[in-house]
Amino acid sequence: MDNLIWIFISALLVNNFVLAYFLGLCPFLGVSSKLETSFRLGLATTFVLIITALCSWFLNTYVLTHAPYLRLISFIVVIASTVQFIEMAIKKLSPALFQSLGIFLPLITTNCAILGLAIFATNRGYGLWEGLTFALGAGAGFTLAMVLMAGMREEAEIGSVPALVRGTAFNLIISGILSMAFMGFAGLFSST
Amino acid sequence: MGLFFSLRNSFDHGVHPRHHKEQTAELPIQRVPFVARYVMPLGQHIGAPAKPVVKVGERVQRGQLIAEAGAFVSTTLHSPVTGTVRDIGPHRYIDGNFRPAIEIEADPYATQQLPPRPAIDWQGLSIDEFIAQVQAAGIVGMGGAAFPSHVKYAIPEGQQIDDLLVNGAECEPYLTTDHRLMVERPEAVIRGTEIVRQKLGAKRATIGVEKNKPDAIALLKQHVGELPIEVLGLEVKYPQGAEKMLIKAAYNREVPAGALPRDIGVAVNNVGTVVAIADYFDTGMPLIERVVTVAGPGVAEPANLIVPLGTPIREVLRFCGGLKESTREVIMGGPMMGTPIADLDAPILKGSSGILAFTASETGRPQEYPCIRCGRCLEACPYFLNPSRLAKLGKARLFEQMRDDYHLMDCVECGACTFACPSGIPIVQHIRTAKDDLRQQKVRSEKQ
Amino acid sequence: MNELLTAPAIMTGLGLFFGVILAVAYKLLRVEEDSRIARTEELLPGTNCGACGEPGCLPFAQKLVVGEVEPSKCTVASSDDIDEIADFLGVDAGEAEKRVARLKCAGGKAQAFQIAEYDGFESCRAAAVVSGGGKGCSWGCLGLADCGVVCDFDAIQMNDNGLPVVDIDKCTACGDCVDACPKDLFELLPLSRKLYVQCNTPLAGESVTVLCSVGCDGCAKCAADAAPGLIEMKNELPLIHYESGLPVTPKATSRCPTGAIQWLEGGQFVEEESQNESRYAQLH
Amino acid sequence: MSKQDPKLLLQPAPLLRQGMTTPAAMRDVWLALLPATAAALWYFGLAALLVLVASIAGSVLTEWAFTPKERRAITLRDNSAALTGLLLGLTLPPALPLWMAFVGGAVAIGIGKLIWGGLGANIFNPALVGRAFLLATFPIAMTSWTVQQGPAEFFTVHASNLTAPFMQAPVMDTLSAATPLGQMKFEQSATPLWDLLIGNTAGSIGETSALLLLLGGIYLFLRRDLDWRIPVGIFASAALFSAILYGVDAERYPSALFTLLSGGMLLGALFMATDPVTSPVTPKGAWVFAIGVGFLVVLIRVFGGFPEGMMYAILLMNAATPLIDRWTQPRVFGRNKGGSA
Amino acid sequence: MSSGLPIMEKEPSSTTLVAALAIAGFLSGIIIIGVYLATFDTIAENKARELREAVFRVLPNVTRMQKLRYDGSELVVLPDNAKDDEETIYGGYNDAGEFVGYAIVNAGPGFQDTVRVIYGYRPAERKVVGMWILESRETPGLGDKIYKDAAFVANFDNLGVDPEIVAVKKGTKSRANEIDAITGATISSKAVVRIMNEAHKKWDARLPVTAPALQQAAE
Amino acid sequence: MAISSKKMNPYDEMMKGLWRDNPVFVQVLGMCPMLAVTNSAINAIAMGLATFFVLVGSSFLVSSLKRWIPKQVRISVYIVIIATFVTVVDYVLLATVPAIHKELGAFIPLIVANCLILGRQEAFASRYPVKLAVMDAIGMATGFLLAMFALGSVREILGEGKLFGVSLFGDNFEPWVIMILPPGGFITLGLLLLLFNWVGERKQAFIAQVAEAERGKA
Ligand SMILES: Cc1cc2nc3c(=O)[nH]c(=O)nc-3n(C[C@H](O)[C@H](O)[C@H](O)COP(=O)(O)O)c2cc1C
Ligand SMILES: Cc1cc2nc3c(=O)[nH]c(=O)nc-3n(C[C@H](O)[C@H](O)[C@H](O)COP(=O)(O)O)c2cc1C
Ligand SMILES: Cc1cc2nc3c(=O)[nH]c(=O)nc-3n(C[C@H](O)[C@H](O)[C@H](O)COP(=O)(O)O)c2cc1C
Ligand SMILES: Cc1cc2nc3c(=O)[nH]c(=O)nc-3n(C[C@H](O)[C@H](O)[C@H](O)CO)c2cc1C
Ligand code: SF4
Ligand code: SF4
Ligand code: SF4
Ligand code: SF4
Ligand code: FES
Repeated sequence: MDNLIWIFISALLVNNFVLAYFLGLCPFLGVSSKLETSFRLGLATTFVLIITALCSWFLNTYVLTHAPYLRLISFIVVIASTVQFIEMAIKKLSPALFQSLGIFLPLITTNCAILGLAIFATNRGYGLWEGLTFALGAGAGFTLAMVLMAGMREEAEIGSVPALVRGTAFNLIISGILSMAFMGFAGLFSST
Repeated sequence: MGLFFSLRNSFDHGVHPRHHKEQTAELPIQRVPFVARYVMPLGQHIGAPAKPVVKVGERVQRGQLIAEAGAFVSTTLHSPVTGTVRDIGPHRYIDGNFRPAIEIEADPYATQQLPPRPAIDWQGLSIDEFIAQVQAAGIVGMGGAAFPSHVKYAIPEGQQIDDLLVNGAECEPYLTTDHRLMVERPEAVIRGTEIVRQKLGAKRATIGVEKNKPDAIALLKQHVGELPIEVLGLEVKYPQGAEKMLIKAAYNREVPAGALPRDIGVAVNNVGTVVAIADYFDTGMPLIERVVTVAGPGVAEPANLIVPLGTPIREVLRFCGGLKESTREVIMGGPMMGTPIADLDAPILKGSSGILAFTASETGRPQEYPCIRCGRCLEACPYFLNPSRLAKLGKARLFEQMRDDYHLMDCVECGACTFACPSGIPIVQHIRTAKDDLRQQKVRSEKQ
Repeated sequence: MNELLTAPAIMTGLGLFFGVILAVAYKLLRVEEDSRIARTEELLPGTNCGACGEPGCLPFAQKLVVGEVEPSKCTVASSDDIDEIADFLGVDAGEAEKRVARLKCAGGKAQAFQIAEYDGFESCRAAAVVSGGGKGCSWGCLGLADCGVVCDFDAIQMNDNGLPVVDIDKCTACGDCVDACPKDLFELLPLSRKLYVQCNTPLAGESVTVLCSVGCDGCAKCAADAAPGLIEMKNELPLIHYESGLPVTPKATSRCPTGAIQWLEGGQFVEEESQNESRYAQLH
Repeated sequence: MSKQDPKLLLQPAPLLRQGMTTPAAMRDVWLALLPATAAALWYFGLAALLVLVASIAGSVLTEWAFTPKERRAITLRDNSAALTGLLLGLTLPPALPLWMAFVGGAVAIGIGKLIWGGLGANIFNPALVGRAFLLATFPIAMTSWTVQQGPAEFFTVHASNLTAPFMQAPVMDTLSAATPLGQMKFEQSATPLWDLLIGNTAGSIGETSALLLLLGGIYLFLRRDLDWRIPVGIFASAALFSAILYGVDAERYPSALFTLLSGGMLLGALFMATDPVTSPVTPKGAWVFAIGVGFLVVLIRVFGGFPEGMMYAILLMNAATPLIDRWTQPRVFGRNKGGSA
Repeated sequence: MSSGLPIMEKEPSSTTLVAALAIAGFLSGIIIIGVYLATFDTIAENKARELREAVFRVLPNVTRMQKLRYDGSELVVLPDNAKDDEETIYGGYNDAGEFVGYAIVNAGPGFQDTVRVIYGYRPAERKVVGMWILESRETPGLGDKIYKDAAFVANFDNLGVDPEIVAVKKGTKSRANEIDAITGATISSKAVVRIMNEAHKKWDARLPVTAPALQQAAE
Repeated sequence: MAISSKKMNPYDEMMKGLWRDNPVFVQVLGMCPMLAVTNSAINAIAMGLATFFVLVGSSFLVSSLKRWIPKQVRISVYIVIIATFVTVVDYVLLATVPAIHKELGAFIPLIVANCLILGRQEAFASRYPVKLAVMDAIGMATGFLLAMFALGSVREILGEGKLFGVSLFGDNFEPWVIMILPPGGFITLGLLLLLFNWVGERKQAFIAQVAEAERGKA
């Protein structure tokens, strides 16, 4: 249990996927301009991360013991196909859900947070529950970072950021400051 | 909480500007002599403009009807002088724009006496007749907004006025018109209050006066006698006179946003308004003159004056010894909400409570710094809006967001936020600009 | 040797498995939508990188089709691709004739009289709500550049005379300046309408000339000089009936005492002399 | 028309102003910090003064260099850049190489303020951005604390202060000391409260004297320059959280009073969390912000890797400020909480 | 793309799609297995060397090793290429094939992220005889001293485990079971100690004083 | 498919990736490896080269095979192709330079997810002839490599006082630890981008100036 809590806190705060591991930066930098969208992207990402944890546990346990060299390619194919299937299903079954979360799915499958989760979980030898906790923590951490970032960007958007700085340079620098602030969580619950 | 409020007699937030009333508070009201030319804009009240009933060249008597109400929410105009109609066409209004107006050249030989008329027996009037009389008298709210008073008295079916609140707060600095009226004509204030109270069927009336006018409070209390009228001293705080704040202070009730006082059973009138009503029913004089405070550091001889409507501001100032050399700005109304005047030839209107002249030392535009989000404006705003945000969005021209997310339209433009802002940000002006833009967009989209 | 077989076997298996699932899903679960969206998505890079600020290429395509975003927001597509998308989507925009924003006022600092001095922040609308901003003519341009600020195409520049000059090459007739101007001074007109009245005041005669040296005083000489019926005086201003089909010539400008009516070759307020020159050249 | 009139000015109402100005508010903060700064010089001598000067110089020069010429006069006159430098300096160790203090000041203004668009536009507290940068960049120098040498040795300057730019500071074992929080965290030993109160401890230049900091805070409160909700909320939530932990295990966890008086708590809560620019404008938001800071400080101090959490707590809540502001709009007069009439 | 494809070109049949994917999968499988087999030996060798080096580093005088696994009651010897798991440790033997000590691997949270530690343990003396860090993301210049600072690593060369290992402030080490923590990286130091203590608690009772004899000669 | 009939010059296609359409500075793609493995110049170059290989290889393959890949499954097929290349790189690096492989860690497999690679397949390789596709890939990959190298060397120089492991400032240099840490990555790239923008703006201003001067002469 302790272990699960640490995995969760670590992925959420200490080793935040975006701010400490540099995973999922494309959507983090690209789609964090609006709060609403960011939050929904965060939720959708958490969902895909959980699917990923399930898929990769399944592959690790039943397939890759026989062919470890297929790890990368099978992760990709399986995760991408599963998510694509879910995307189609949502689109058909619930257009409303598709508009609010489903449209993010292609964006998410192409980002490295997903594959990163699968690879980290495998490297660390996480079991099913650990993997799911890791996915949940990473997803929550991604959402947290997205939402904070979107709040700041919306504020700066109507502010007086100099034209030269506006855009990616600015987003990177404020991500840097945010990442610096998150350093405060270093060592959380791992000391004493 | 409730007890606390009733002890304090005030509302939450607000600011405490110096009231600067000492210049004119003790000066009795004087009459200004008649001048050569008068301009009566057809739309000097809220609602539809009045429709002229006279022609160019026609001779008119003082007090004669010259324009009739253009609609129910509109009122009549009467000639302030005996003379000749010279022009009906665009004339410069105090807001700098040209508006249709009737120009009357005074007859220098006329006596300018009002034809005597018998007092009207108001007690015998039905409410509808009363409303018609008030409209015929051209009476509008004298508290600044110039809202036709008869409209206020037309209470819709199913509603009932329980309380009449007479607004003697006069919270704007410098102005002393209401103060002088209450001191010099307390009996008229009480009589006007009683007329309106009885006609509206209100159970009680309250006259709210800021505590910095103790003489007025004492005199009114003397004159109340047995009548169900309460004279209430209020905390000295701006904008105590804004009607929703006054209701909060007097009765600790909130008028819902977008609703009117009558929706919670209250009617609010300025003391000048009730005096105008008393005068009309006593002497038959329609609204052709009003009390104006002329003050401010730029005026040679500050005074409280009775001025015929339509008198050019220039003439009023001349009567007060003219403007000092150092004058930089003249405004109509109080220094917190008044309108800067671009052209001194613009006329005194039904809603003009003051003409104030300021010199460079008051009008120096403060150095503007960026908003440091200190929150002083939030703590000043009596409406609990977020002026800091409104100004920021205004600067970014995000007017819709101001309206939809930050209740732009609830702002009464009292100026408390701007007064409090240490960064000298013209918050109210951003708000007015936004409202103006949205208004114009709406007009445009309706046109299409 | 065993391994030599497992790998291709597993991979083929996976390929088959998901190929079948997706193919079946594709048949069963497909949803019809605007075919232009799919076509637009085709033209996009399909990176789904989010750099455009949308959650992927499909949502971006959806917004493109309804015109909420511009193709150039996509950082990945080459400029050719972007042109192509613009072409594809532009098919039904169908602009027949170029229109530009025209200003109904020529009363700059040098021509129009100021009666008071506005002292607030730089914005026409802000000035307009402070007693009209102090300009004598309350219909004229305040010169504080709200129109220039809102123009996304950088097409409006204030000249030394305090009037906005529209760069007719950059102007896309988007109408933002029309919405922004508190005095309603801009109108979007075809470039071919060369006879133009640069004034907005409903005053007439001396009331105008004391306020502004180039205002229309409502003398109606232009109407007299033009083909009968082409110009009608309305609200003390000439109204030009282009739709009447009557011949429009520079002659209408010849006797205007103030120059309020102009023959525009290109932009407004381009160097004053050259415009007058061309006016005279046309006349003689 | 009246061409002969003096041309009247049209300045929109209100014409009257409170009289408080933004530069004056900044000046008040300078005044409020004066006693604590003086005490710091008393305790740490000339070295502290030099560090303060270096960080102020870094701030002011950066502000000057990157502001367009036409706005320079105004931006520098509003006193805020120098204030940022001072506040940053007050959070640095007295023996820090001066060049690092200078870099800190430059980063504080450059990244903490100017890229956002200058005064009022930044979301993170610039002084703390500068400090967080320094701590992450030069962690060893930034955590080398010295014992107080007292006024007798006022003119002592540490060798490390004078390190050449980009060079390593010499290790100074003789003077080195642990801060009360360091001792608490790693040795579970609490410094006597009286010492904390008068500032007789190791620590950053300006954080040691609790009493004088409180005095400055009270001055700011009386001048209405700070939002009282923020320090009160921080103290209350930090004290509560810490008291609960203390109740659980008094051996391991510090008492509430120790939490309030030690480290950057007072300097942070009174002067940095209250930075109006980077804290919520709404009154309710101020409470949320303050409670968040109080909670995070104790969390980081007690369960995290760093002995001191004030800086990170404030920076983290700064990041959340736009969201807090948005979700804590005041109830508009005549409307219910949801905003409808 | 997922759906709503333009109905402009004729659609290939589902079988084509499936076939294309299957073929791609098949070909890629072949390529991958080819590369895998071609590099297999080198990689395996690299890995083994790395592990061997680590074990030799923490167990002085050891030149040979073998994998051991606790099967619930006793240690059994595993072949070298067996998969490691949590119950695996390594036995170290000297030239003569005599048992020297165990090398134990354990991981746990450090300052920033998981730290993986390997240490050598001699049950006979109840002493740790060496420590090395296999994996960590501790801060460069601070936390990374747990393996870059020779003095710190040397702490573990002859370290008592009873009652447990304790990290004390630098320079105050006085007992056999104490180590000097790194100044500025107390947390990482303590993390290493905690990870070792945890491992020791788990393994203490399981480890016989002499391990199973060396079975195959490691070269 | 949108195959523009305009004549395209392979050399231009290559050059545009270096500056005008630089994948990092302009297109903002592949940010994760860009930041994650640039804490030293050598890692940055290794990652850049790995990406180079994968990008060029898969562009070649995709462009050559484009006629046989049904559109509906093209993404899946591209992914399979890319993943195959990545796996190859992964194993080769592991076998030849295990130390660097360990440093780059999980980020080698993550090349698959680098939007830059799939993006080039979709946007370019699948539409243009092999020669152009390869040149484009070379240009883009070089642009990426250069950006990686720029960031990696700045971070290594300030963060460790070294370049390619060679000490530059002597022993007494105080390393800027933050440069190696995540915040340093973000901030440095942000500042580099700022510099890039600034240079771009300068260039524009200069061009405008020259044009102005010429117009003045004419
Ligand atoms: C900010 C503000 C301040 C006001 N101050 C006063 C005041 O001091 N005295 C007053 O009679 N009316 C004041 N008014 C107008 C009142 O709200 C209200 O319109 C008036 O008292 C109604 O009476 P009337 O219709 O008879 O004028 C103020 C309005 C606003 C918005
Ligand atoms: C690691 C990874 C990277 C991917 N990168 C991309 C990409 O850059 N662009 C893309 O369109 N699809 C990419 N995909 C595939 C998408 O996740 C998704 O399956 C695909 O966009 C669906 O497109 P379709 O509807 O055309 O099949 C990637 C998938 C994975 C697992
Ligand atoms: C940027 C930064 C990185 C740090 N990294 C580590 C680390 O990796 N390991 C560690 O034990 N302490 C690290 N610390 C220091 C801890 O926060 C803490 O101050 C230290 O462990 C206290 O040890 P001391 O009492 O020996 O000074 C770091 C500090 C900073 C500012
Ligand atoms: C009460 C108060 C507290 C302040 N605290 C800080 C602070 O902690 N750090 C800082 O850089 N500036 C501080 N300032 C100055 C100013 O707000 C700061 O430079 C802005 O954040 C820059 O935009 C403070 C100002 C006031 C009035
Ligand atoms: S002007 Fe509007 S926003 Fe400002 S204090 Fe008054 S009501 Fe509030
Ligand atoms: S009072 Fe002025 S500086 Fe303070 S928050 Fe309001 S607008 Fe900003
Ligand atoms: S045209 Fe209108 S918006 Fe433009 S400067 Fe003139 S008044 Fe302002
Ligand atoms: S008179 Fe005509 S041209 Fe002159 S300012 Fe007015 S609108 Fe403009
Ligand atoms: S490289 Fe695009 S999300 Fe990581």
